[in-house]
Amino acid sequence: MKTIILSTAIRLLTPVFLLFSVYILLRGHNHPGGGFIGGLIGSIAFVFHVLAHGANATARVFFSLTLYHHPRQSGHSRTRYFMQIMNANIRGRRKGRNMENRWNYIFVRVRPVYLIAFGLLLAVASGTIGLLAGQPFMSAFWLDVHLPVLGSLGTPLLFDAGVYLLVMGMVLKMIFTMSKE
Amino acid sequence: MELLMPFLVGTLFSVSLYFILHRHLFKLILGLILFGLATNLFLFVVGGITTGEVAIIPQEKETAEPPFPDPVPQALLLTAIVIGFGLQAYAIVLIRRVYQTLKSNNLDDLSKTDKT
Amino acid sequence: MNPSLLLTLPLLLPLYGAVLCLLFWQRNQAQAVIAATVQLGLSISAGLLLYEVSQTGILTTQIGKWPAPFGITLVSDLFSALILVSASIVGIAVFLFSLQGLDSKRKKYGYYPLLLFLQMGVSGVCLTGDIFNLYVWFEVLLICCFALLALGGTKAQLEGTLKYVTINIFASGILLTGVGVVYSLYGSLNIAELALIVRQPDHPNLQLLTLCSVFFLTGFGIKSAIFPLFFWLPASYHTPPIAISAFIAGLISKIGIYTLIRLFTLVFIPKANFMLPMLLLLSALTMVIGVIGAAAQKDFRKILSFHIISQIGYMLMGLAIYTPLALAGSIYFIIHNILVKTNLFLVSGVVAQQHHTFSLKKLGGIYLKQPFLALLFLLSALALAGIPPLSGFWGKFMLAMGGFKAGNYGIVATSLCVSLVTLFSMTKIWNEVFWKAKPLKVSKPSGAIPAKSRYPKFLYMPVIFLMVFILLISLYAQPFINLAQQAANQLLYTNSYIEAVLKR
Amino acid sequence: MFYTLLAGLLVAFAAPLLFRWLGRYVVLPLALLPLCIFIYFCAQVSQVLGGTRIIASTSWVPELGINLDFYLDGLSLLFALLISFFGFLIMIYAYGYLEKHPLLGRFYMYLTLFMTAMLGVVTADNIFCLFLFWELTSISSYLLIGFNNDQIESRTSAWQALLVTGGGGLALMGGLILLSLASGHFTFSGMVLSSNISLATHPLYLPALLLILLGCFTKSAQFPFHFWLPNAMAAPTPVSAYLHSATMVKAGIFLLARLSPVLGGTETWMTILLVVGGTTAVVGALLALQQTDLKAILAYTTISALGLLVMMLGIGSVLAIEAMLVFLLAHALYKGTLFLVAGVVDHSTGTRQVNDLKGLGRSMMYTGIAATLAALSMAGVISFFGFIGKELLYEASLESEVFNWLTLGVNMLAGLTFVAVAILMSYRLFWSKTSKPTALQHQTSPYLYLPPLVLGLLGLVFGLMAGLLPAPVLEKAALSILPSQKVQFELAIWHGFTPVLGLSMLTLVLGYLLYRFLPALHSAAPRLKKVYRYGPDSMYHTGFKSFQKGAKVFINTLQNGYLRNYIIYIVLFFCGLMLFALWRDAPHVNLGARRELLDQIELHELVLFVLVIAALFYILNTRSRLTSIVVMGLVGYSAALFYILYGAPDVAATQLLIETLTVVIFVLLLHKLPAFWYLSHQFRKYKFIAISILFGSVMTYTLLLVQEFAVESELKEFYGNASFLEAHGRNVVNVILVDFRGLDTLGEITVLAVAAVGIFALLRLNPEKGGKP
Repeated sequence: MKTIILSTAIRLLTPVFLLFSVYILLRGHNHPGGGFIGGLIGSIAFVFHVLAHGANATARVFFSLTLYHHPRQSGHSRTRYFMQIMNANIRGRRKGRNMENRWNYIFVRVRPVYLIAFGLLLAVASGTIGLLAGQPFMSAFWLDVHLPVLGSLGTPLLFDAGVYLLVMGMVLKMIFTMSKE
Repeated sequence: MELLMPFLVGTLFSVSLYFILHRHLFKLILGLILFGLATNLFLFVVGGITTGEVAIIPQEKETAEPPFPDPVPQALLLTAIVIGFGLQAYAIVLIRRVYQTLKSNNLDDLSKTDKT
Repeated sequence: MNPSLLLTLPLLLPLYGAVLCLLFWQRNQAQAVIAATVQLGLSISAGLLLYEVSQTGILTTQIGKWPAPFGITLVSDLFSALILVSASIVGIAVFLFSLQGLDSKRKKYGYYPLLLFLQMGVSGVCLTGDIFNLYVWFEVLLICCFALLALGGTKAQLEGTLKYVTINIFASGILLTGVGVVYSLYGSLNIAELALIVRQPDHPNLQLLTLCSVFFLTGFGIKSAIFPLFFWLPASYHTPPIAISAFIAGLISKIGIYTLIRLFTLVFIPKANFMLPMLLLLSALTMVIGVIGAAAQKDFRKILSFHIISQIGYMLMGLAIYTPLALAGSIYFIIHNILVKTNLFLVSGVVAQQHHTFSLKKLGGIYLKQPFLALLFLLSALALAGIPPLSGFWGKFMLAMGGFKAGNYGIVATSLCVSLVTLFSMTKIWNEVFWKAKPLKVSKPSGAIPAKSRYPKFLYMPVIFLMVFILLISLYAQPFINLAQQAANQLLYTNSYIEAVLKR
Repeated sequence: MFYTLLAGLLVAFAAPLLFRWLGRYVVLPLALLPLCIFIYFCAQVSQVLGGTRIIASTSWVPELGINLDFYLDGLSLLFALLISFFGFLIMIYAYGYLEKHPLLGRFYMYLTLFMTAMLGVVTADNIFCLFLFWELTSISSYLLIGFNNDQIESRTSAWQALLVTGGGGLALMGGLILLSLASGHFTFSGMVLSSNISLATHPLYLPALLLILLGCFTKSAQFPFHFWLPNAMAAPTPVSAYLHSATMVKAGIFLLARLSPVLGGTETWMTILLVVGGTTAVVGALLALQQTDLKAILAYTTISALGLLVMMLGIGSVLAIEAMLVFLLAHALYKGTLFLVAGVVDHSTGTRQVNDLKGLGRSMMYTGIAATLAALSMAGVISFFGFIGKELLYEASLESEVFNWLTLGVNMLAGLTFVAVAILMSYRLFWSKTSKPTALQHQTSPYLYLPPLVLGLLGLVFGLMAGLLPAPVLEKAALSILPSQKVQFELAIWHGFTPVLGLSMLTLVLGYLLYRFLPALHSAAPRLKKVYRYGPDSMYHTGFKSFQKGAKVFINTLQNGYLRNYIIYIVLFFCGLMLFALWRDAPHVNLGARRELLDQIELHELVLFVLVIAALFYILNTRSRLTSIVVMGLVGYSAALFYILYGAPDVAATQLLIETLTVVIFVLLLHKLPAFWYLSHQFRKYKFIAISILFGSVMTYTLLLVQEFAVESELKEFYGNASFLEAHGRNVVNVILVDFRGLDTLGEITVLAVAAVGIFALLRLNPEKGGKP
C-alpha cells in the first residue's frame, strides 16, 4: 500500500473526502445522507490515511495543533507581530531577526475520545434545549431561515452534527488503537 | 423477488449458524457478521419491499405521495446496522484478544470458566 | 414536577456524566467525582419519579413532542419506577465499592463512563414505551456489559466474555427479527398501541401473536437467563472484578425479566395460548437447574452466579401464574433480589480483597476475625434463602400464596424445595468461608482482585448501605408490598397504561 | 407482649457489644432479661386463669394477612413460663460453663435470640407470625449447634439440623398457607372461633395437614427425622439442655397442640400421630439403651419422650391431653436437669462416656443430688412430678379408643427405658461403690450446680403440691387445646390402688432389670452398626453426598463449556417453540396465491440472488482466510445493492460504508495472526448442518408467512405527511432518525461510543503489557 503515488493521492484525497462528508451531512435532511453516512465517509477518509501513513502521521497531521507564539518585541508594531504569528502558524515560517530561540509553542492534541464525547454532548445537548424550554426532550426548534443546501436550520441538524462527530470519533478511535497494535 | 428473498435470508441464517457452531474462532466471527447481515435483511424484507420508489419528498411537493416505501423499517434497519457494526467490531477485537491471550483459535479449548 | 423532565433525567444524568467522564479521559479523580454526583442525582430523580408515579399515576412524555404512536414514548408506571429506584441504589453501592475495590488501571480505561452508560441503558429499558427503542437500549446495556466484562483482559474474563458476546449477539438478532415481525403484522412499534391492537377481538393477525411472542421469549429469555438459554451466565459472571460483576449480576439479568413481564402483560398476553403452561414449566426448570448448578459449585462467586438463574425462575413464576398477587410477588422478589444479590457479591468482594481468593477450600476463619462482615453476609444469605422476616421471605410468600390461590400446586412445591437447596448453598458458603478455620496455606494475590487497599474498612460502606435498604424492605415491608401490588395491578389491568400513553 | 419480644431482640443484638464493655459480667443483664420476662408472665397468670385472653396486636403487612398478633392463653402461658424460667437458669449456667470463652458475647446473643424466638412461637396468634419465630428458632439453633465452629462435627451437625428443620419449615410454610386459604383466617384465634367440621372435609385439608405435620415432626425430631437431634449434641451443653430437650423440640408439640382444635379429631390426624409418635417412642427408647455417651443417651430418651407426647396428642381425649401436658412439664424439668448434670460432669471430668465415670457423688455432691432428684422424677417414683405424668400416660393409653394395648405397650417400653436410664444417670454415676472414683479436673462452680439443683427440686415440689401449683395453669392450657370440652384437672400423688399404680410399680422393677442388662446391650451395640447403615442418619449423609456429586456431574454435563452446545440448545428451543406455535396457531403459507409475483422478478435481481447464494456456498468451503473476508465483503455489498434496488438509498450507503470498515478492521486485526490450521467439525458436522438448515428453514417460513399477513402501518402515512411540513426535512428516513425517533439514534450512537471505549480498553489494557490489570 505504501507506494508513493497512492500515499500522495490519499494525502490529497483526504481533505476532499472530508469536505464531501460534511456536504453529505448537511444535505442529509433533504436527500440521502445525514450524520451517519457523512461521519462514515469522513472517517473512511482518515482510515485510508491511516492505512497509508500510519496512525501517528494521521494524528499528527489532522488531530494535533501546534500554536507558535513569541513575546512581542518592543519595537514591532501590532500588525507586524500579527503577521509574524500568522506566518509562523499557517505557513510554518518561523524566521525573523533574532527570533530563532524565542519561539514558544502550545501543543494541542485532539484525541478521538474527545470527538466522541463532544459529538455525544452535541447530540444530547440539542435535545436538552427542548427540555430546558419546558417541552419534552428532543423537541425540535427551527429558525425561520432558509439556506440553499441545508434547508431550514434547527436543533435536529445539531443532533445530526453530533452523530457525525461521534461516528467519526468512534471509527478513528478504533482504527488508531488497532493500527498501533 | 418478494418470494425469493425469504430463501436468501434463510440461507444466510443457515450459513451463519453453521459458522457460529464451528469451533474455529475465525469462523465464529464470520458467522456473527453473517448473522447480523441476515437479521438486517430479514428486517428489510419483513418491512415489505417495493421497487423503484424512495422515501424522499420531491422538491415541488409537501407530502410524500404513494407509492413510496415504508420509511420506518428503513430507519430501524439503519439503526440496527450501525448498532450491529458496533457489536461486531467489538466482537472482532475480542476474538483477536482471545487468540492473543489464550494462544488458541480453537473454541473447544475455551471451557475452563464453566467447570466447577 | 414536569413529567418530561422527571422521565428524561434518569437517561440524561448518566449520559451527561459519561460524556463528562470521556472528556476527563484517564483522570480517575475527576471521573469519580462526576460519577458520584451522577449517582446521587440519579437516585434522587428516581426517587422523585417513584413518588410522583405513586401519587399521580402513570407518567408519560413524548420525545420530540410527536404524538403517541408516532414518536417515542417514555413512560413510567410503578413497576419501572421501582426498578429504577433499586437500580440507582445498587448503583451507589457499586460505585462506593469501586472507589477502593477496583484497581486504578481499570478505572483509567473507562470503568466510570462504562458504568454510567450501563445505568443509562437500564433507565432506557425501564422507561421506554416503544418496542424498537427497547431493543436499542438493550443493545446499549449489552455493549456496556461486553466492555465491562472484558475490562482488564484476563484469560478468564476473555473466555467468559466471548461466550457472553456470542450468545447475546444471537439473542439481539432474534429480538430484532421479532421487532420486524411485530411491526409488519400489527403496524406499530408503540407498546401501548400494540397492547390496544392485540386486544381488538377482530384483528386479522391475532392468531400470529404467539409466533411473535416466541421471538421475544427467546430473545429476552436469553438476556434474563431462563432455563435452556442461560448458559452464558455461569460462564461469564464470575470472571470480572467484583465492582463490575456485582452490578451486572445484581441488576442486568433482572432487567431481562423486567422486560419479559412488561411485554407479556401488555402485548403478548399469554392467557389465551400455550404460553402460560410453557412459562410455568420454564420457571420450574430454571429454578431447579439453577439451584442444582449452584449446589455443585465450590467457589464463592460461582455459587452466587449460578444462583441468579434459580432466582430468575422465581421471578418468572409470578408471571407464569399471572395473578395480581403472584405478579406482585415477582416484582417484590425482583427488587429484593437486586439488592440482596448485589450485596452478596460485594461481600464476596470484601472477603476476596483480604484473602485473595474466592475458592471455598482456601477461605476460612472470617467468623472469628470479622464478625461484623459475617453478620452482614449471614443476613443477606438468609434473606436470599427466604428466611422470615427478611426480604426474600415476602417475595416467596406472595408467590407461594398466589400459586396456591391459582391452583398451581406443583410450581409452589418446586419453589419451596428449591428454597431449601438455596438455604443449603448459602449455608455451605457460611460453613466454608466463615465458620471453617482458615487453612494454613496462604494463597497469593491473583489477577482479578486488587491488592489490599489503604482503607479496607471503607469496603464495608457499600455493604452496610445496601443492608440498610434490605432491612428496610424486610422489616418495614408493608409499603413496598403495597407498591408491588399496585404495580402488579397496573400491569394486569392494562387500560391505565394504554390510556396514559395514547391519551385516549 | 410485643415489647417483651422487642426487648429480647434488642438485648440479643446488644449482647456482643455488652460483652465488649462488661466482659464476662455480660451475664448480669442477660440473665436479668429472662427473669424479668418470667416475672412479667407470672404477673399475667391471674388474668389468664381468670379467663381473660391477653391480646397484643401490631399491624405489619395487613395486605398479606401477616400481622404481629400475639395472645396469651393457658397453653402459651405454660410454655412462656417454662421458656423464660429455663432461660434464666440457662443463662447463669452458661456463664459457669463458658466462663472464659472468647465468644461468650455471641453465645449469649444467639441464646437470647433463641429465647425470644421461642417466646414468639408460643405467644403468636397470627400463623405467619408463628412461622417467622419458628424459622428464627431454627436459625439460632443452627448457630448454637455450630458454636464450636472450628470442629467439623459441629459444623456438619449444625448444617444437618438446619436443613432438616429448615426443610420442615418450608413444608410448614406451605401447609400454613393452605390452612389459611382453607379456613379463611390468618390467626389461630380466628380459626378456633370459626372452627367447624367443614375444614376436615375441605379439599385442602389433607395437603395442609400433611405439610404442617411434616414441619412439626422435623422440628420435634419424630421418626424418621429424629436423627438430627442426637447429632445436635455437638452444641455446648447449656444449648442441648435448653433447646434440644426443654424448649425448641417442643415447638412442634406446641404447634400440634395449638392446631389440634382446628385440624385434630379426624381419623387421619389420629392415625398419623399415633403411628409416628409410637414409632418414635420405641425407636428412641431402643436407641437410648445402646448409647454410652451421656448426652446421646439423654438425646434419645428425649426423642422417645417426644414420641409419647405426639402419641398423646393423637389420642386427643381429655385424659390424654392432661397426660401430655403433665408429662411435658415433668419431662422438661427432669430432662433439663439431667442435661445440665451431664454438662457439669463433662465440664469437670472431661469425658461423657458412661463407662469412664464412676463414684462422682463425693466430689460433686450437689450435682449428684440434683441428678438423683431428676432421675427419681424420670423413673416415675411416687411423690415426684414424673410419677403423676407416668400414671396419666398409662391411664390415657388404656382409655384410648384405638390401639389401646399397643399404646400402653409403647408407654411401658419407654417407661422401662426411662427407669434404666434414670438409674444409670444417678446411681451409676454418682453413688455406686467404686474403689477408683473418676478424678475431677477442677472443682465445680456454683453457677454450674445451682441451676440443675433448682430444677430438680422443682420436680419434687410440683409432685408434692401438684394440685396447687401447676394444675391451674395446666388446666387452662388443656382448655386451649380442647376449647369445647369440659376440662377438670385433679392432679394428686395418690389415687389409691389402681391397676395403673400396679403398672407403675411393674415398670420400676422391669426398669431395674433392664438397667442390669445395660452393659450387655452396650457391648452388643457395635454389632448393630450394620443396621444403622440403613438408618435415616446415614441415609441423610448418603443423600447429601450423592446430591452434591450428582449435581456436579449433571451440571458439568449441561454446562460443559462448549459454546456451540449452548447455541444448539438455544436454537433448538427457539425452533421447537416456533414450530409448535406455527403448527398450533398459525395458518399455512399460501405460496400459490402469490405465484404471479414470481413473474415480476427481473434478471438483475435473479443474478444477484444467485450470486449471493453462490458466494455463501463458496465461503462455506474455502479454507483461506483472505478469501473468506473478501467473499464476506461481497455478500455485504450485495446486500447494499438489494437495499438500493428496493428504495433505501440511505441504508444502502450505510451498509456499503460499514462493510468497508468491517473489512478494514478484519484486515487490520486478523491478517497478522499466524496462519491458522484448519479445524474441521469432524464427526458432528452433519448434526450441525441439520440444525443450521432447520434454523434457516424456520426463518424462511416465518418470513413467507409474515409477508402474507403484513399490514400497512399508519406510521408510514403520518411520517410521509409530517416529514416536510412539521419536521422540515424531505428525506423521510433521515427525519425519522434525527427527529421522529431521535431517541433511537441517541441510543445507537451511545452504542458506538461504548464500543470505541471498550475496544480501546480491550486492546490497550491487558495483563501481558501492563503487568497486572
